Amino acid sequence: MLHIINKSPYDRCAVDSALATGAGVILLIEDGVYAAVKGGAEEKKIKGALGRFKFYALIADLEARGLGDRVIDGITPVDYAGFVDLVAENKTCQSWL
Amino acid sequence: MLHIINKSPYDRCAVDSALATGAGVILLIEDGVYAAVKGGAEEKKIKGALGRFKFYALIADLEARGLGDRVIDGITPVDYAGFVDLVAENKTCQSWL
Amino acid sequence: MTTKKFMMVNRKAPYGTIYAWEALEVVLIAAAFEQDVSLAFLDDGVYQLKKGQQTKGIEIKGFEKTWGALEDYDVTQLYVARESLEERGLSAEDLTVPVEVLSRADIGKLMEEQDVLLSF
Amino acid sequence: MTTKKFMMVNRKAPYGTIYAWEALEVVLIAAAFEQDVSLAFLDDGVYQLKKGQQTKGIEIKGFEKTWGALEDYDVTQLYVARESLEERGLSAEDLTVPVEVLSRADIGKLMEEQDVLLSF
Amino acid sequence: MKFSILVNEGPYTHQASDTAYQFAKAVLAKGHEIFRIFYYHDGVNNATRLTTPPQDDRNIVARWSKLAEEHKLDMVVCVAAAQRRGIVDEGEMKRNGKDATNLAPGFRISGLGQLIEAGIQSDRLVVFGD
Amino acid sequence: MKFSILVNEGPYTHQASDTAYQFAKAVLAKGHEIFRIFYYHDGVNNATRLTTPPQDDRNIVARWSKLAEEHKLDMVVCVAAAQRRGIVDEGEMKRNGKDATNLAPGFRISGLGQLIEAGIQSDRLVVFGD
Repeated sequence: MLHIINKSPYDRCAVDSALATGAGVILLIEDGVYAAVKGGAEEKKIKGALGRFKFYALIADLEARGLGDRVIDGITPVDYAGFVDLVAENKTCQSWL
Repeated sequence: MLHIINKSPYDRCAVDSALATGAGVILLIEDGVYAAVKGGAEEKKIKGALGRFKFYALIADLEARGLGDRVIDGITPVDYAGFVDLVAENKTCQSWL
Repeated sequence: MTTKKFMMVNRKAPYGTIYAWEALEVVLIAAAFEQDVSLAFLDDGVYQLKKGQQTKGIEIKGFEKTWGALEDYDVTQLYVARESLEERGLSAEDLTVPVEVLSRADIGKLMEEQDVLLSF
Repeated sequence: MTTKKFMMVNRKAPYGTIYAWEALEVVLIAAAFEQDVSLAFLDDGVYQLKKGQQTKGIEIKGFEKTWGALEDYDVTQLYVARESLEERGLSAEDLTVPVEVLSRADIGKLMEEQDVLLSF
Repeated sequence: MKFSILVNEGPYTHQASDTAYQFAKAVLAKGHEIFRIFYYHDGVNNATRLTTPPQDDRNIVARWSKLAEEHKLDMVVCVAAAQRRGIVDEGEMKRNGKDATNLAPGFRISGLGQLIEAGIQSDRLVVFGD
Repeated sequence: MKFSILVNEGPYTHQASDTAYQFAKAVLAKGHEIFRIFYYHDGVNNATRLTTPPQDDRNIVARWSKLAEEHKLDMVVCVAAAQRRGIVDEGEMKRNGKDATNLAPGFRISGLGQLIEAGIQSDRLVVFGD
């Protein structure tokens, strides 16, 4: 299933909650893209989950926040069309609001 | 100064941010009252800060959440009138939204 | 009518925001549409079920009793995350209705089986 | 007119919510009222100052340039929490304007000296 | 594929409404169908025609209305959520004794059952909120 | 002592508006003065007279209006925030070419300067939000 996360991992527990479900596909959008960024305290956790989860991050949101060039290796940037494809490819989606 | 916190310590970093300022008076309101409750993982942190901060929690919010009888020793329950007094007694107040 | 598996994923504390209450309104309607409705309580959402809510002081309409009425609507699948309860110093006895306490991983598996996930 | 010490405490990331932008509107008005205005950036608020914001893709008006204009309004006291920067893998060079990087405790002391704290 | 979209936050304050709009456009551009867009919680505030955003910013309400017109979208505002927040059409105005309406073109007010129906009828239901 | 209050969230969705109201009542009950209540961000949505909350729940807008009338409070809605969110009085209706108003009794629409003035003139300014 697809997990959509729109919350910063530095302020909210949404990323932790999604990871705790076990495995799947994660799309980071809005303030959730801060979880996709290199160099921060959350990087280790995300890298550790790359085996269990396939990670994507919305390009428009990364660029808006000045972070388009700092994405962790192994996380795939996608545009809104890619967002639609991810929803179509996965039977269900959970938005971790 | 008075720190007003209305966020659950289990979801948000507001309590940590207020504690990091050093010392003062903390009033827990709304979902912030979950920080005033015994038995949870956040209790130790709050107890450890009782020396540097004087803690209050809004009674109406504790009761609404079914927690009026579980307040950590050393945290003083106050009503809305007590809230007004705390604001009046402290020169400034910061709401950790 | 087609029956689908709807799960409402409740992750927010009650009263601080309206999401918990408006989610409950969705549950009641989904039940009226005779859907296969289940509820998952994760993170601060577990506080929604805490016994003894007295909202007179905040002058907001309380909804603790509505949980008890869910059975009349044949909504009986209530799942609560064990880790979320424990982190908050709560146990199933603190909750106002009988629930099934599951690990977050098991709730994750249940989520996989749903047709529709509504999150609040 | 009376001059008071106003500090705007910015703790939220830009664009995900409007608070950062509407806070900036308050800063500009406070400066127009010739108040002693300072800004503190804590937690996700430090992201507001990140260089290189390109908001065309989300179709929301960007405001990175407005930070640079603050100097024209004599708003020069910008304090950023060191711990918040470091936790996010950022340094002062990543920010779009010169700031003073202080510990959270030192920002706490500055907060004590204010007349009015506006938090966003 | 048939999509429905749930919008849980109002315009401008949270990005949820912006992302939902970009997502809806991308769904249509991909040749998928949108069965319904449902506005709940503060999401009902997307449906007021009384906004006047700054001229250099996007007009969130107007672009929803335009998208609905261009693609014949069914955009439904939850009546209970709308009553709490003051979103009113002609029928609601009369029923509740109000003296004005503010519903924008392209939106209609109806019950929560429309959300459940969207869940039943659509292949995918995507939630945008805070 | 002279208090001012800043309300940053709309009615019902967040408790901020409820707490601000209870706080305001307690300030007045203590014999303090309220210089101004300022509504910013989604807080401007407290000022719509078009809400019809359920009969067994509190009427947030009506009780603000009543409090203002009883205590001659100055309740100010930020004009820029109101324009983004569709809160309109007669003047705004004409200025922006709208066809309806929705401002509730006891509120007035004005600029952000009124918030700064409240900060200057009051002994305490307390912020309620999310």
